[in-house]
Amino acid sequence: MKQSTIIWTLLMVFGGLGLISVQLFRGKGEVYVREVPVEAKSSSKTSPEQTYRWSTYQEVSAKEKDDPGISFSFSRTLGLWVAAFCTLAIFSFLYGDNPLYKFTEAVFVGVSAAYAMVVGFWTEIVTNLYAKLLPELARMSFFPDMESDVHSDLLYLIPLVLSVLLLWRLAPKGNWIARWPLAFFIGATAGIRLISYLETDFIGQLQSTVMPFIVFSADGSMLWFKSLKNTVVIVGVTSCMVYFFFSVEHEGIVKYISRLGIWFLMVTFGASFAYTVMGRIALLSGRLDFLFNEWLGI
Amino acid sequence: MKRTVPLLISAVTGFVLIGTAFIPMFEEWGNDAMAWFNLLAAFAFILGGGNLLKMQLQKISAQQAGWGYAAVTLIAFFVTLFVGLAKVGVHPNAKFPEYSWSGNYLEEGGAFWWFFEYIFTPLSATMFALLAFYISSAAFRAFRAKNTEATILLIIAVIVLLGRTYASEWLTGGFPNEPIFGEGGITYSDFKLDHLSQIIMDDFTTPGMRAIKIGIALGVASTSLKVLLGVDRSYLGSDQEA
Amino acid sequence: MHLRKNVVIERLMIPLLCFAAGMAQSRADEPPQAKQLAPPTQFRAEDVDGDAGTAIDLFWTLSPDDEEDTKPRKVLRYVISRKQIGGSEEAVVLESGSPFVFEVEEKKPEFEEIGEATYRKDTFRDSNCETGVPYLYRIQAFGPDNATSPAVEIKEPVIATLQWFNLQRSWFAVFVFLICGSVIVFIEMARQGKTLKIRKIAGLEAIKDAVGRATEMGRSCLFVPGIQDINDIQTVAGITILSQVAKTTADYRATLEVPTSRSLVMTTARDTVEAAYLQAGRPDEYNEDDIYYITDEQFGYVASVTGKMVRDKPAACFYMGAFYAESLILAETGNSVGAIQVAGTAMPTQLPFFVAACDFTLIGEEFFAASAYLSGEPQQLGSLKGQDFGKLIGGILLLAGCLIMTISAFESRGEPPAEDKETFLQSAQIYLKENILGKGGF
Amino acid sequence: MLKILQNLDRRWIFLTMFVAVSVPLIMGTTFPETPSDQVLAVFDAVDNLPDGSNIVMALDYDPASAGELQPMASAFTRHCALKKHNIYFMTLWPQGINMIQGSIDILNDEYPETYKGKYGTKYVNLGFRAGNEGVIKLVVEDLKKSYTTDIHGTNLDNIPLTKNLKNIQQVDLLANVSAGYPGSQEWVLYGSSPFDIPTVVGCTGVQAPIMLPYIPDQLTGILAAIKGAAEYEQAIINHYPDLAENPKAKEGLIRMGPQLVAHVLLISLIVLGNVIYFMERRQGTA
Repeated sequence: MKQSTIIWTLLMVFGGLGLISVQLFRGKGEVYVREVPVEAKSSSKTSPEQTYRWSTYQEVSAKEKDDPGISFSFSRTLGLWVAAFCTLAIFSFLYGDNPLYKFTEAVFVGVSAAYAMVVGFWTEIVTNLYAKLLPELARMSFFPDMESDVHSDLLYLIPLVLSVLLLWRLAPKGNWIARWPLAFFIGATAGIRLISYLETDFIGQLQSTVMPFIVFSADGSMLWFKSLKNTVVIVGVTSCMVYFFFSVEHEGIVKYISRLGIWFLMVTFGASFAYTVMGRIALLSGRLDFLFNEWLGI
Repeated sequence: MKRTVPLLISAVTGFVLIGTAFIPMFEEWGNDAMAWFNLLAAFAFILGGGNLLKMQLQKISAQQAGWGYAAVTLIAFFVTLFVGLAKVGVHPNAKFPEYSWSGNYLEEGGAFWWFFEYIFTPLSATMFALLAFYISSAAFRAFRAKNTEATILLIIAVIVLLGRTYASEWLTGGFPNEPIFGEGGITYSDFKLDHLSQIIMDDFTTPGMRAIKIGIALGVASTSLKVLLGVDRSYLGSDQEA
Repeated sequence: MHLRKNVVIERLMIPLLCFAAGMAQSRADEPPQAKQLAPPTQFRAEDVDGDAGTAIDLFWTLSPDDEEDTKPRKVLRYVISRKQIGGSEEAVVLESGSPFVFEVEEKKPEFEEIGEATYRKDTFRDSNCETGVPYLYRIQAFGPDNATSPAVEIKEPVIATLQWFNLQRSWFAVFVFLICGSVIVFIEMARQGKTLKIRKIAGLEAIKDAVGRATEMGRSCLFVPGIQDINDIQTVAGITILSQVAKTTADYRATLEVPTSRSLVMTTARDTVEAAYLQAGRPDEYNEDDIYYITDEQFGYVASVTGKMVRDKPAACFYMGAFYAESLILAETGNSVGAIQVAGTAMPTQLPFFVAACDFTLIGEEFFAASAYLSGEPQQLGSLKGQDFGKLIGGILLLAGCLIMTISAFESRGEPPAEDKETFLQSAQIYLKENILGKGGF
Repeated sequence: MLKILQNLDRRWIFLTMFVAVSVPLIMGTTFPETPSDQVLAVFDAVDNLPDGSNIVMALDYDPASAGELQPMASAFTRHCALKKHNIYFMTLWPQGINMIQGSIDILNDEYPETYKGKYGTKYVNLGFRAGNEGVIKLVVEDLKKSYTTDIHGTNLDNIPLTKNLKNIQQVDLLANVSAGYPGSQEWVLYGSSPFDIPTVVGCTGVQAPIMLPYIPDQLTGILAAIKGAAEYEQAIINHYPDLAENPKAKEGLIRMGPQLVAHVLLISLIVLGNVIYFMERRQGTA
């Protein structure tokens, strides 16, 4: 009980310090923007000349806040604080499950699902289906600069039908029909994967491994280091392949070769382990960098 | 009907696509199939969203524990969906200002952009950053040198972890660049931690990864074949006509 | 910013170019005048092999003015134009969308710009050709301030032809045929009742021991089938192993819990476990509620599973399927509650964590093999044999190739590389690398 | 003592980890890096191209892995900008759109004379397409089948850079920054390997061991994890010393400080954990 109190206190102190420092270094935790006016002329030739005006905003560093044309952005400042809140709320899970974490997690699930849907809608369904099937309507609504001689590609009715069948799964009845597009999906991936994996991972890896055990330099002397390297790679690949060979029992010489193979695999895993660890720490320092620099401005 | 047709569809699609890899004339077919495939993938997002909706609504209506959080999820979902689909706060394409829908849905300053930048980004990044903490705890409690294999793994991991930082310079920076014996080319500096970790990556990791890849490639090929031939039909589920 | 000098003495000036470049800058305020560049030479075109007759490759030798390190550059780019030649047949265009209107193009074919290559490049692929149409190509070098070279044309028109089979991939086709063929043959053999022998897989014993220990301690077993849906092949393999685990728990009368991350996986797992209990003769001990769906969301799922682990302290944990970042969290928590852990996955990035933190791990292909082994279906074993056959071919090719290369290295050691004479071994080695394993075709 | 360590609350370990990362981050310590051969291969691949070459920059990552990959993407962008290359941005990750925007901001803010207002002639943003490796298969063979418009909805035939681009086999280099699937491996499988497109990748530490076997035949060079990013930044700074003034160009270098302390902490934890483990075993058997 005692140590948890200490951790809690530390966290509180840290949070408190953060807020104080925000107060001390005015302008931190606030976002400033430069207004960039946009003036757009109507593109159509038939309608009378008309000009549309609006402004976009560019984020600038807090140093420039007193320059002309720079203003305080409420929405972005709020955003920065929301982001900081989300970060801290997720970190709070390290102390233990709590309502704050549960709340942010719930928000995360909702936002990410909607995000994926929105992106898929605009980039695929609108751009590659709607615009292909109904180019006239698409030009009038979303893509005014589409060329006018594009005709609707009726071939795209097929994926539309398949997609509708896929969505049938949500229906209470007859959702076995969703298996048809799924079968198309799975068949296509199976076919493409079979070819690409065999080409790149099977043939490709064999090709890069075929090399001489012993390497000579131009003047005919043997290059020990290079030869050793080559031999290690060839022996490594072969012994690992023996380990993965299931038709023979691991007895006699096979036992030793496969043992060597598993050691090679362990070295591989050790290195990959280290790289993963590095990656995770980099992510953490990225987040803390956000908290300290962008939000608190320490 | 419920099982034969899907089997037929997948077999035909798969074998046709295998064939087109070798026939330049029909390479376009594969491309067409891929373009459709992309569309199906986009529709699958809707499927995922629908599933989510169903689950959360069930939770709320049953007043299960934590149904309030389910409501939060739903609200977050619908608000994001609305601002994204309605392009809230997005300006039209500057070349065609009279088309009010022609803008980019993720335009900087738009509402959807705000959700992305200030909610989605920090949440997903922090989720992964948590793993750094779990690794530290696992390092203390779980990564044990139980047997030869685990010992090799941990030793290599330590070498690479040190070799990929400035620690290698501190610990082994003094190793001279002199050959150990003869003209063989192996020098003391090859045992500097950063060189050592590079050698491990180049010469020892490569064969291991290659063998794993060769194995997985064959595994994928034979599994794909099983699917296409209908030997493996688990993807069809076993709920009907088992 | 460019050099101005007489065309006649241009060639003589080349050695002085670098020096002159610096001098010329000081005179940059003089009015610019277009000047002639030396044209690229040996311009030729070739139909691309193994395509659908839509591409033509162009090759040329760089203009003598296009030099490696000259600054400022005299040649900036090569502009390539194309002309279609032929009778009126090609000029008939069928208007798509209106099948009854034919429109005859009256336009006389002229050179049209089709693309450009930057300096120091000597190839270009025109992939917008029509099959069977003869084309003429023209190339021209462009420099700064509108400096151009005389245009060079190819002499003979070139035609892009359609190949019915991509010959570059013919050896690859042989491999695909061999590997797929062997898988099919072995599956067929298994169907006809031929017994196929597969070696023992070590991790499988560990499963039994773990369940046994859980029974002794009176605690439950936990099975995690990964976080992917049922269409992922690893999930399928995991479910097959689950069936075996369930049989063992039924035998030992231990409790088995299966939390899943996908609803479809839950349905499948329920069917599988129920069938296993039935087979073990204890259908009454099967409890459907022990197999339940949590959430699709990765971290939500993990948080819930680890929470359960901390509370229930299972004596044995099995992780069999497709895992991502959560592998570490699961293995760490399992370790902290003192469970025996057996894992199996083909995710290369997650294997290290399982190997380091679990008592036993089925690695990559081993995981699939274990599931085939346990499924008891002869067809599954057949496909495994097919894979072994693939590995055998691969291994033989690999070792043979390495040996040939080694011997040929010995043979030609110390000799200066002969340009035109290849020894038998050298050509064998090149054939192996470039044709059999490469894109050379037969 | 052993008892305490055995039952140590893991929150203490979390706390040490937090301190180990945050203190060097706040201090801003950097260490000199020496670019390795692999990183130099990447540097050369970009640097040896003639100025104004065409480069596809495929940024396949999301904010979750930006901590590790953003320095690489920024370094690629800066290096290309210094060489005045034409850049085609694209992504296979929905969230990648904003990652691309980050790079475009660098182009506009730091290299205005080359890029500002030159959308379509010096750089183009193709945006995102769903479909994973399917998109790669399409863009390497027929770009316009997958991308009919750029991110602003402008038809590709109306953009100078893409007008004559049939597919991305025609570009001079493919630079990919990737956090997983779909990413580097798919670009190699479906792009660089079958069509011999020169490719360099920057990837997370997790992917690095998977990508290494593709070097040098299917892949020109690789930046692995934050260390790769730091070395690449150093390589660029070595060649273009002006960049040393820009603190943003040293993002990766600054991140190496926390990395060092955290690695040392982890190693000590592993060692300590194992010491306890062996002591327990001895007690158990004795």
